[in-house]
Formats: sequence, structure tokens, C-alpha cells
Amino acid sequence: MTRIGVVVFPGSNCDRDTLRGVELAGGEAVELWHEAGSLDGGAGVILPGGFAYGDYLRAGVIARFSPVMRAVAAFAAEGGLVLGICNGFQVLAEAGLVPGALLRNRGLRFLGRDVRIAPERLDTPFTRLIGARRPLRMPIAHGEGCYFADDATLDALERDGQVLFRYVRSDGGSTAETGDPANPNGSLRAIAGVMNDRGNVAGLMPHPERAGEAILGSDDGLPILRSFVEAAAQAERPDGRADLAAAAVR
Amino acid sequence: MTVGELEPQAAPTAATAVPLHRALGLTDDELDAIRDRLGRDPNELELAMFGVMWSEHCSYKSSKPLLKTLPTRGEGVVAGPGETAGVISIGDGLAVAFKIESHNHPSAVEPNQGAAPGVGGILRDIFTMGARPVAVLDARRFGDPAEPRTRHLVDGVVRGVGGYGNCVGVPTVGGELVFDSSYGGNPLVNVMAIGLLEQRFLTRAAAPGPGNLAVLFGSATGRAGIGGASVLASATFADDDPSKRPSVQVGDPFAEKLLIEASLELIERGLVEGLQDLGAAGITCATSETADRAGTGIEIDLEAVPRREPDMEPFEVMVSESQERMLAIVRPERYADVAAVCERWGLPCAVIGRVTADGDVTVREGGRELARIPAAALTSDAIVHHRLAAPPERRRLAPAPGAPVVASDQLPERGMDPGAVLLALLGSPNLASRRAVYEQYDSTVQASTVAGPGRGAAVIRVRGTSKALVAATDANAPVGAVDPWLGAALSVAEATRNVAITGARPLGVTNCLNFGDPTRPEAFWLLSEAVRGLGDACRALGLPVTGGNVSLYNESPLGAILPTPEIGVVGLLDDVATLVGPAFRAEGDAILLVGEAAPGLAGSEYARVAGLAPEDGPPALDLERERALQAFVREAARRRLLASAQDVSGGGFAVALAEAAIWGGRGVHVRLAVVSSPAVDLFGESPSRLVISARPHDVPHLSALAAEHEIPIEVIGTVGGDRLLVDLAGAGATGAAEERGSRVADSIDVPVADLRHAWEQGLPRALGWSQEA
Amino acid sequence: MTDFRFAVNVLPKPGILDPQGRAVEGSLGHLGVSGVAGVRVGRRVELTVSADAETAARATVDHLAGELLSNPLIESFTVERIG
Amino acid sequence: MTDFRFAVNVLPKPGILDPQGRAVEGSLGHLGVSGVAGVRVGRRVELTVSADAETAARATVDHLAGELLSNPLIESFTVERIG
Ligand SMILES: Nc1ncnc2c1ncn2[C@@H]1O[C@H](COP(=O)(O)OP(=O)(O)O)[C@@H](O)[C@H]1O
Ligand SMILES: [Mg+2]
Repeated sequence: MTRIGVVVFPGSNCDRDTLRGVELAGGEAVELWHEAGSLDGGAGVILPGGFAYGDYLRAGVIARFSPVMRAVAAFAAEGGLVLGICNGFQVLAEAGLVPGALLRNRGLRFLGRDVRIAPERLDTPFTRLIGARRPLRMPIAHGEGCYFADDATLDALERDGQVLFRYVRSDGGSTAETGDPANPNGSLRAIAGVMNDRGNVAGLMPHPERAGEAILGSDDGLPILRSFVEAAAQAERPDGRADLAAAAVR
Repeated sequence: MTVGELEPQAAPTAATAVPLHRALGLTDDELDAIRDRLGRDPNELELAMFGVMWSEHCSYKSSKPLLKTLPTRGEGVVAGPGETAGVISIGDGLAVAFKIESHNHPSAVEPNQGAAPGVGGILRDIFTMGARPVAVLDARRFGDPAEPRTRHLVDGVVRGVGGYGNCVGVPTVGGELVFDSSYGGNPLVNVMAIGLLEQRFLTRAAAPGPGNLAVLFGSATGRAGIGGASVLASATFADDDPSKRPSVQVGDPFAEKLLIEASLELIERGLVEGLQDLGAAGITCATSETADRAGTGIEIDLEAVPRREPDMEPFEVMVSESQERMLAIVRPERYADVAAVCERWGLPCAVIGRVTADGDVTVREGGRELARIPAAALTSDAIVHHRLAAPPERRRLAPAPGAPVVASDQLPERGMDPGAVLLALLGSPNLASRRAVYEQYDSTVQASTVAGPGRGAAVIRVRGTSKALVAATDANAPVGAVDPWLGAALSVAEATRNVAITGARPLGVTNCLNFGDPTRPEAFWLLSEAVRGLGDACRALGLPVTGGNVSLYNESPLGAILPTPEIGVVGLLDDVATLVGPAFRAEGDAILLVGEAAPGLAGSEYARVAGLAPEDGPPALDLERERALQAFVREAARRRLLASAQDVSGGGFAVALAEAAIWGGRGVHVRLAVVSSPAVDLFGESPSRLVISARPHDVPHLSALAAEHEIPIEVIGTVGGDRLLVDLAGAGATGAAEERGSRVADSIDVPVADLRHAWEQGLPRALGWSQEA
Repeated sequence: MTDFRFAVNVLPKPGILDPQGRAVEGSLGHLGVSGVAGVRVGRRVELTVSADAETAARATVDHLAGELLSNPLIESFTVERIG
Repeated sequence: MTDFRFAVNVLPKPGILDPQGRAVEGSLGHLGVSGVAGVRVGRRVELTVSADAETAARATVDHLAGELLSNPLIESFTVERIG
């Protein structure tokens, strides 16, 4: 089975959910302590949600300096698959591993609710198994999820296909612009998830691991985790990683 | 116990004029009782320790005799009152721990920072037992939502509770939000927490084994929350800088999260003999309670206590309520492992003393002994007061429960159209959707929330099993103001009914008694009647009371609060696949009314909206009927005869029906036989009633089952369309009502979309929150 | 009317727990920084006041700082003229 | 070694939306305050650095301010010596 590392920072609180989500998606989940110097043979790494270091100062910024993040950055630089969910996205953004920053929600309140998102493309390691499901329903739970980047960066992200998910209305048809209630935090261009330019590191604010079983109201998150596990399995094979990176970008 | 909930004490400003014990909140009689127990005069430090431990909050000195009357035994109870939290076995080697507590007074002073540590405190009560917290329910009551001060408090409390709970990663899955002007000067912030544990890890807050180490871990100790005892500081320092002695504590949810993980790791690795959280009265409370429970003593050395601030006085260290700390009792040979666990989680940890055999709490500083008090004198043998109870004047004016009063069966002026009344009720602050508030909480973390806030009881699945926990909180304060026995009994009936209608079996009850000054005989009467009602209801329903909390002195210059017995119930659903929800599910399903309306509108939301005086008489409660109703609905769920089940409570039948329609996104057409009067039948809140729906072919089975339980049941209509249509029929309808001057002629006919709109907009509008996002 | 620009610095009072400051101190090791202590994390609010005179402007800022920008139970503030 | 105390003021860059600043402006009316504009809400971090000389201490602070205390994408900072 494919090993997927789930990082545990002090203050991570979705680590257990994510470990379980990886297992539901068919992977072998291993905990990676924030002081770890290596990724313990993981074929992919997930930074889970929560409040690493209390999110004090700025969400994700203190966690970014954890020892394990050096290993994560090195792994990403080699083309390894990295996914940040919610707080994990914030950590990746602070670390500069994905573009942009996550500002306080437009309404200045923490928001926990189900949102609808739609993938921009289905040929990435994070979305390949989503198929025709649209829109995807899953919870958000964050106070700082307003995606921000300057206009030039946003244009480049769109041009280069780095926008992974956008918030959409419940009919799924239309993108939720800033100011639309379906865009819960005021994210610019309704961006809910992005990738780096190489296509192997992604972050998203909604929680796929909380939408992995019908009993919880939605299993729309499962295909995201399954995509990740499957892509990681492929990356494990000789030259798999290079293929993957080539396939993912453009 | 709840941190920072010490009742208001005499202002320490005139410390020099007032004898020290009085400035510390102790009466002359209490000082004598202390002398008795010590056989000598206490010194200042000892007096400070008695002052906090003999406070109402820590000692239960007024309520203890009442609490003793509550039923505590029940199936599977593993820990009951007297332990940090109630624990009940749920099979598979698992157990559920749960408790409710208040954080009222600090929240009134500083809503955000005051409310937040309340969450931390109750969570510690749960994980101290070895349970991982899996859910929080927050029950809160505020004054008039139109008042700026209320809005400030609501906003602060919601941010405080949310900020803390969201960070520690425990989902907030339910609770209450009630507005009543009586809470204007004294809001109620009650928080219930639920945890799951493997029963073999059940841990006691006891200090067994003389020679074992007393280990303090978590945050360092500062001057936070010294409260009333700060009088000692002003007595000691000539020019005291008050800014240095804040009594408001700042919670650190990040530290709490680390504390949860470290504590559970210590327990699961078998490294501790006992574990207790530090709350009110800090080290004094933790050491004396753990020693007393084990029949041992504890000797501590203040110099060993890690501090956050320099120059702390011994009493400050002893009574500080610094948050996010735990006391572990550890065998000497295991200390190195304990320290390693704390280090890994980044938590300071220190041996501050050891368990002794002498039964005393002994405080040393280096070689000097500063205090020595029998542990029991501070806890189990603390003073008890038998307070005077006298019913208030007004009580005698109120008619007996259920007495029909002419005034109450009238709809208000706008009630020419009951549809308009229904819309007004759905949009009223107490009945409208709570979404604007609960969306500020994380209700889905831990990925086990089957039903979160918003629609009746919360449902949390138990991972690794097919089971689910079902929980609800309720308090009927308005009826309690008229008849406290009935108010408490109705609260139990409603909370348990909310759990039962999902198909779950209620396991036990926890409660938070929010009342006024117990030295006022009328206030004490309210409390004692409420406890009697709580006990009677729990006995009738066969449920143990496994714990709770008492918050007295909830009074402000504006007056006392309504007596508020907050009830928390946890139930067990054996197979989560059989869960019954409240929403109508399918076109063509039959709608049935179970139970029957009884007169008495006092305390209802209808009465509030219509401006009726509470002296009208509240609805009666038949506990035997309630028990039968709950047995019926559980059995119906078990046999999968129910498509939906919703209980009739706030706003009465019409609101229950409308909610099931709104949540199901479906219309209904029903015909209601009015027995009493349209107001009573549509909007009255008499208990033991349900609105259920079922597939047509299940109806005969349901009827037969209801007959077996001797419960009235009646098919009243069907699910379908997009409007809510209620035709009124029967002797009490139009004609007869008109004759009595009630003037109701119309049926209800409102689009479900309009009902939804009223329900969704009500709360943000009442609070003046902009409709952002 | 003249425009005066001020900064209001809001910090946790001495003795009040400052979890943010503590978290920052705790992370310094990871950054390879030593010799840093006494970290307190607060807020800085900059604002422009239009008034006839600086005293009037400052009175407005003091009022705002005490009522809105800080929580007097746990925080103290200072006001600086910055333009 | 001498102790130097500094303050780092972190503010949203011009052009970056500052919902907190807007919220403060929005509530001025309720407080009966007028003539206030250009509100920006940021952070202030005070800290003590032990070093041989102020230049060394300041270098440490600059490093911390740029790496940890501010996010250069959205924020700018200034450093003040305060003791
Ligand atoms: N209203 C009540 N009903 C039943 N038990 C109660 C009530 N109030 C307090 N208790 C019990 O009394 C004991 C002492 O309460 P408290 O000091 O708040 O506990 P702890 O220090 O363990 O948090 C606990 O076991 C608590 O459950
Ligand atoms: Mg306790």
C-alpha cells in the first residue's frame, strides 16, 4: 500500500481525520511528527488542518519553521506530492510552496459551513478521480481563508492552470465572485485551492477528509483523497514522479 | 469546577476596616467552623485557602443538601456526582463522559476572554477522566437582543467560545441561545462537553499512594483570576498596582490542545495514578480534592511551582486560577517518562510535592511550613448551610398548571391571521434559525458529526462501531419562573424527548443550576423546587443524574435572572443507520400528531410575542405520559416505522410542523382538530407531543404501537406541495372560538419559502448583524 | 481643519498571559535565533483625524483607543503622532 | 551583552484590503466619532534582544521581522528602538 505521511504540528487538529481519510482512500497513513527530519518513506505528504502553534501571529507562519518543513520543502523540490488542507494550505502559503496568502475572512468571523466547490481541471494528482461529480460539497472551517494574490499573479495562475478549485453556487453552474454569499470568505476570483507551478504541491481551504462518508452528509471529498493516493502510488514507481509532473503542468 | 466562577464578594477596598475573613468572603460563623476544624486560628494563607474552597462555587455549601436528593444510580453508570464528570458505559468496552458547567460571571465582565476559558475548563473535566472530548454544546442566555449591551455580549461570547473550541478541535454541535430581558445584566454561559473513552482508561482525580509525586504540568502559574483573595495583596502591599492583579484570565486554547494530547498519552501509557485539572481555587483545590478522595495528604513546595511572573506571594500561587494546568499523581519511578511526554508536547512540568499519609494539605516554601489544613476540611467536610426556603408572593397568584384562563386562548391582535402569527414566531429571536451564531463554530472537526447544530439533537457517531451518541440541552426558564418544579421537570422532559425522537435511548442527565442569591429565601425556594422537579422527572424517566454544576448569585442591579435549570442529556443510538431526523422526507408521507394539546400558555414563546402575562398558568406535565411517549417513539424508530420525528416545543405545533417542512424543503397539508382553542392547539407548548411522518403503509403499525403505549395518535395530513396548509376543524375551531371572542377564522396557508425566509432572517435581524456571506 | 495621523499601540498588560508572545518565543529556536526574550504581541492601528488642532485630534484618538481599539481589562495602549 | 528593546510595527501593504480597518471605520458612527479616516489595523510586536551592539541586535530584529513577524506578500514593517 502507498504510504502517505500526515504531518502533526502542535495544534494540528485534523490530523486524525486526515489519517483516517487517507485510509478510506486506500492509502497507508503514517503520522509525521513536526520535529521529524525525514518523511519516513512517504510517497506523498499531507499537511492537515487545525491551528498549528495556535495560529498565533498569523495562521501557519510559526509552523512553517518546524523541522519537518525542511524535509517537506526538499521533497516538493524533487517533485514529491504535497497537499495542504485548510491550516495546511496556510502553512504552505507562508512557506512559499504555493503562491498567494490567506487573509482573514471578509466577514471577519470564523465560518464553519458546507460549501460547494468545482475543480478547474481533472488532470492533476489532486483531482484526477473526481469524474463528473459537480459541484462538490464539503465543509469549510476557518477564520483566515480569503485567498489573496496580486492581479499579475492571479492572471498567471489562471493562464498556467494553477487554479485547482473555485467556490461555486449550489447549482454548480456559476463561479462565486467576491461578494457572492457562495464565496464564503471573499477569496479573490473565488479561489478555494491552488497548485504550485510544477503541479505537485496544492493547497485548499475546504476539508475533503470531513466529507468522506455518506453518514457525515457527503462523500464528495473522497475522490480528492483517492486522486492523491493514486497519484502518489504512481509517483512511487520508477520515473513515476517525473511523468506525473510532466502530466500535471499544462 | 468552572474556573473563575467565584461569586461576587465584598469589595476589598476597605480591607483595613473589614476583618480579613470577611473580606475573603467568609462569615463570622464560617470562621468559627474553620477554627473548629483546625483546633486553632488559621493564618492568612490558610484563611485564603478556606476562602476560595468554602466559596459557594467550590463547596456547594448551599446546594449540597438539595443535590443529595437526586437519583444517581442507573444502568452502566461508572462515575457519578462527586467525580469530575459523569461516565456511563456504552458497550464495546467504551464509555461516555459528560458534564455541563457555567461561566456566567466572567462572561458578564469580559465576554470574549471571560467565556473562552469556560470551554477550556469543561474540556479539562472530560479529559481528566481519560476521555477524548468529542463534542461541545453551548447553552447561553442573554438580555434583549435589541440592546447594544446584549449585542456586545453575544458577539464577545460567541467569538470567545468559538475562538477556543475551534482551536482545540472539538466540534460544537449544539446548545441553546435564548433571549430574555432577565438575563440583561447577567448572561448565562453554560457549556456541556462530551468525551469518549475506553473504559479501561478511566482515571480518577485522586492522590493515592503516599510517596507518589505531585506533578504540575501545563502552563506556568501567574496571577490570573485571583479574584476575591486579592484582598490579601492589598493588605500586604502599601501601594498596590491593580493593573498587576488582573482577575480576568486569558485562555490559551493552543496550550489546552497540547494538554489534551499530553494528558491522554499519559493515561493511555499508564503513567499516572491520578489526574485532576486545575480550575477554581487552583492548586489549593486540586491538591485537597485529590488527597481527600484517596484519603491521603499532599505536601507541596511552592518554590517548585513554575511561575510566569516574579515576586508572587504564597497565597497567589495557591489560589491562582491560571488556565491550562493539570495535576498528576505519579509514581517516582515513572516521573522520567511523564516528563518526557510533557517535553514532547512542549509543556512545562515540575514535581511540586508528594503524597503523604497524614491527610493534610501542607504548604511549604523551601524549609518553611506555611500552612497545614486537613484535606477534608477544605472539601468533603467543608461547611454546609441549610438555607431558608420561602415561596414568593407571586406564586400564590398563579393558577395551577394547565388551568385554562380566558386571556390565554386569544391570539394577539395580528392574530386575525394565524399564518401571520406563525411567521412572527418563526422569525422571533428565540425561535429563528441560530445559523448566524453556530456557523462561527467548527461543528465538523473530528469527522464524526452526523447531525450538527440547527435541527434538534446533535448526533456524533462512535468510530469503529455502528453506534452514535445523541445529545441535547434544554432549560424551560419562563415556566420555572411561575412554577420552578414544573420548569425543571419540563426541561428534563424536553431534553430527553429531543434525544429519544432520534431513536436513541437517553443514558443520563447532567445539569447546571443557574439561580440567584441563596441567602434570599425566595431565591432558595426556586432552587430547591427546581431540584425537586429535576429529581422527580429523572426518577420517572428512569435516568441517573451523573453530575453537574451550580451557579448561584446570578443577579444584577437589574434583578435576578429567571431560574434556569439547564439540562444536558446524552443518549445512545445502537445503530446510526436507524437515525430518525426531524425533516419531512418524501411527498405523500402521512403526517401524524402524537399526544394531545393541553391548555396553559404561560411561559410559551407565543405568550412572549403576544405579550401575555406569565400568571396565565403553564401547561401541565404528566411524567408517566412522557415516559410512554418516549418509549413509543424509540420503538417506532427501532422498527423503522418513522420517516421523521419532531417534538412540539417552542412555538407549539405550528412551529414544529413548519420546521419539519422548512428542513425537508416540502409543503404539507394538514387538518387540525382544535380541542381547546386555536391559540393553544397551534401555538401552545404543552409537552409530550410529536409531529411525525411515515410512509402510508406504516401508519397502521404506528397506530397499533401508539395504542400499546396508550398514546393518542392521529393522522392529520400528508407531505407535499410547496405551501404549509393547516385547516382548522373541530369544536374549538372558528365558530366556538369566535363565540368566546377569540376571532380566529382563518386557516394557515403560507408558502414554505416564506416560512424559511422568516426563520432564516430572524436572528441576524434581531442582533443587527449585517447579512454578510 | 488639518489632518493628523496617529498610531495606537495596544499591548497586553503586564501580568496578562500573552500566548502569542509565548508561541513566538517558542519558535525562535527553529529560526536559529537566540538572545531574544520578553516578546509581547499586540496590535497597531494607524488612523488619520481631521481636526482644528492637535489636542482635539488627540482627544478623539484617546477616546477611540480606550473604547474601541483596546480592551482596558487586559490591554493598555499608547498613542503616537506619526504625521 | 546589552539588552535592547525594539518594537516591530507590521501593517497591511497599501492596496491590500484591510477588512479590520474597514470594520473600525464602520463602527465609528456608533461611537459618535467623526472626522476619522484611513484606518489601518496591523500588529505590534515588542521584544528584547541581547547583543554586543545595537547594530547586531537590529540585524536580528530585521531578520525576525522579515521572516516571521510579517508576510512580505501582504505586509510591510518598520522597526523602532524602544529601550
Ligand atoms: N447540579 C448538580 N447536579 C448533580 N451533581 C452536581 C451538580 N452540581 C455539581 N455536581 C457535582 O458535584 C461535584 C463537584 O462539582 P465541581 O466542583 O464543579 O466539580 P469538578 O471540580 O470535578 O469540576 C461534581 O462531581 C459535580 O458533578
Ligand atoms: Mg474539575
